[in-house]
Amino acid sequence: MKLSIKDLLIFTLLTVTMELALIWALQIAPPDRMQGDVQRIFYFHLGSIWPGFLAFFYVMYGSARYLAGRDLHWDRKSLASGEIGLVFCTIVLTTGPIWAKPTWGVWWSWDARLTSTVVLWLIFLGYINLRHYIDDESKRPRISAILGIVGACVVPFVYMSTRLFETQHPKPVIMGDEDSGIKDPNMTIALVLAMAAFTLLYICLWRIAVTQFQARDRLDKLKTRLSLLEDEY
Amino acid sequence: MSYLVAAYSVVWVVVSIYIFTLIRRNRDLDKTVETLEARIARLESEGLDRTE
Amino acid sequence: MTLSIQFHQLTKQFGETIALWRAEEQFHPGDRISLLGHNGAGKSTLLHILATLTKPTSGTVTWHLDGEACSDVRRVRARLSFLSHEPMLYPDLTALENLQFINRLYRRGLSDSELVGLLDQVGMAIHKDRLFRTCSRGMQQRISLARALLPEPEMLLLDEPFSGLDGEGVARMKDVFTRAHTCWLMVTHHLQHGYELANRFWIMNRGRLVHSLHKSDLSYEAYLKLCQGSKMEARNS
Amino acid sequence: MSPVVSVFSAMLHKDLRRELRSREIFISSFLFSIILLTVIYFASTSSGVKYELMGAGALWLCITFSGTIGLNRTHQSEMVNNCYRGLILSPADGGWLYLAKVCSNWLLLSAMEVLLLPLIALFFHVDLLQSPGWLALSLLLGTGGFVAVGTLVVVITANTRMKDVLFPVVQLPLVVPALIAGVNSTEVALRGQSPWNWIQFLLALNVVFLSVGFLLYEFLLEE
Repeated sequence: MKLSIKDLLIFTLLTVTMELALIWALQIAPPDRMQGDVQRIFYFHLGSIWPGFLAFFYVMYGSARYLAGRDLHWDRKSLASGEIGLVFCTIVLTTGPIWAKPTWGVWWSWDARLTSTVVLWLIFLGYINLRHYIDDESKRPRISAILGIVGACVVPFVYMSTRLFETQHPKPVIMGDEDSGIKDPNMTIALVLAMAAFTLLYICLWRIAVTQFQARDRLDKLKTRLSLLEDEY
Repeated sequence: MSYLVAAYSVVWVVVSIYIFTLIRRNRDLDKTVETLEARIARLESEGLDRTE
Repeated sequence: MTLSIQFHQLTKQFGETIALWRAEEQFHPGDRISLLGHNGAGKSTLLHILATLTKPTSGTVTWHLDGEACSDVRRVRARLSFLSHEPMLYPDLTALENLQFINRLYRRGLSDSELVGLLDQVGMAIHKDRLFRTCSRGMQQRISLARALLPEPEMLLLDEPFSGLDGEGVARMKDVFTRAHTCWLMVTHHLQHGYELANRFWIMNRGRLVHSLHKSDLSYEAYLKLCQGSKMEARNS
Repeated sequence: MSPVVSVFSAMLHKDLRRELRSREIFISSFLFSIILLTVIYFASTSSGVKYELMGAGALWLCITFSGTIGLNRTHQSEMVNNCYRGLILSPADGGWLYLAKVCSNWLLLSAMEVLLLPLIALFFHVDLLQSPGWLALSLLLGTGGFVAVGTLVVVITANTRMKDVLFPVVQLPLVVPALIAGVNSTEVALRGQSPWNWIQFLLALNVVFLSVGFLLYEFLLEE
């Protein structure tokens, strides 16, 4: 896979922001008054939710573009974006309980954000898996594009419904909610850096996955042309 | 403190799992390239016998 | 209203297998074409593409209504009828109820008596209030023929219509197909009917439209030899 | 407007006539719900959850599962004799076919709910007439949201290999917002207050998914 300059640029930018985010999150940002150092998990827990959103809305955009122009390229892009969105969702779902245990004393609490991330995770697991069960290759992009759009449309409603549910049934006493403690400027910088680092990671992984899908498509084309040639002989 | 380390390592584990799937796909691509090359080689040898 | 179809470099691929490869032909009003070829030659694929059921991987199909090209697929579908061994009718409804549904779906506005008249044409008027699933195979095929004739299509697309029919059923089918100014494209394995009813022949072999001939310049023996030819190649591929 | 209305009424008429004649979907969903209610009772007593308060949750659990079964059955009966291909080949506009199918599924599910409500009142000692207007509204809108997504997804998974298994797996996460809103608005309605915020949410949900379905159904009408 020849690396174009753009890839190199993004890659260096990624490593730089990753380093900065790590330094900021671990050293510079002050520990939270109530939860101590454990609160630092929060930086990239929230940091990785943002690219997850980005990924799922890109799936909608890519699927809509595919349905409009029937260009396979768009289908590959939304598939790659869906996969990486799933990766970030898994990160949120795994770091969430690790962070909830010390702060709320329980591995899992049906907190609005965690529940909606679970639903998100299931929706896009369904989107990715549906493809393996569609036998007819010409139908596969069209069908999963429709599921991609519907899935992405559900996302805002999932978040709204869990938040509406939470405002109506206020949680029993929680030790410190994540907004506890005044937002020290360093904290916000660490958060923004973490978000930027994860978004760049998303872009980097996405570009690799898309180029890989395209390579596979080119190979398939070669295969059919070859089988045509073999028919001639 | 150990939770912090655990959380960070989990992030890298998840990301590396995805990177491994990418690498595995790359290996599949290389395999198909090899099969294609084999088929082309066979075709060329077949073509040569015919033209001789 | 006349309907003609033109397709250019029509290709359909299912993954690596090529079902249809760069087919190029025209269908003019008044044509009665038999589409022949070995199993898996791509006959049904071509039929499905022309029936607006599936989109080709590449190449173009243009339908001409009264001469001018029509891109609105719905207007084309109103002028086409598809008949295959799957009757496309609801088992829990009676024959008449099924036709009433199709009548309103195609907005033909026929009265019940006209629908019964249509059933009578295929000899099924007496069974009009019988649940579709209780009808025999031959009766179902005839009711689905009535369904195909209901929208008075310009063109019938037939996918092995004679399969599973008794003598009388075949006779009914044949007199509908040979009725004045009905034109159709029929996929069939029944070489004898294929030759007898059609005035043009398309012969396919391994996804390619290899022969396109008129009945005038093709005797029955030559026709049989050609069909045998395409069948031979199928066996050793 | 008349061509569209005739297609819409043709589809609706056909679906309802088919269902009234075979009644298979209705019976299977209704009986399934009764069994579900008894299981819920045993689950709640052993777990010490206050049984009477679970009325709304139980009702919606029955609606979800019998709805999923019903949707799967209605689409499969459409695939018999390949009637779905008949719909593809008809000159009818895809969006209106979608709305007709949503409407018929919605009527079937609502009819089933009407039968289920007295059972819920009986089992959970719930007074249905506290605020019947809000209750009816929340049930109807919630079923609308559920069916709008379900009718689209059942066609999506119909193209796959293990469609019976895949349909619930793909559909249920997509209907979670409709279910959360449905359960909560029913619960508030059963208590007699007015669940206005949930009703607004459900309205928005219905509008969005009916229009998304209306636009996307075209692309499913292909073989």
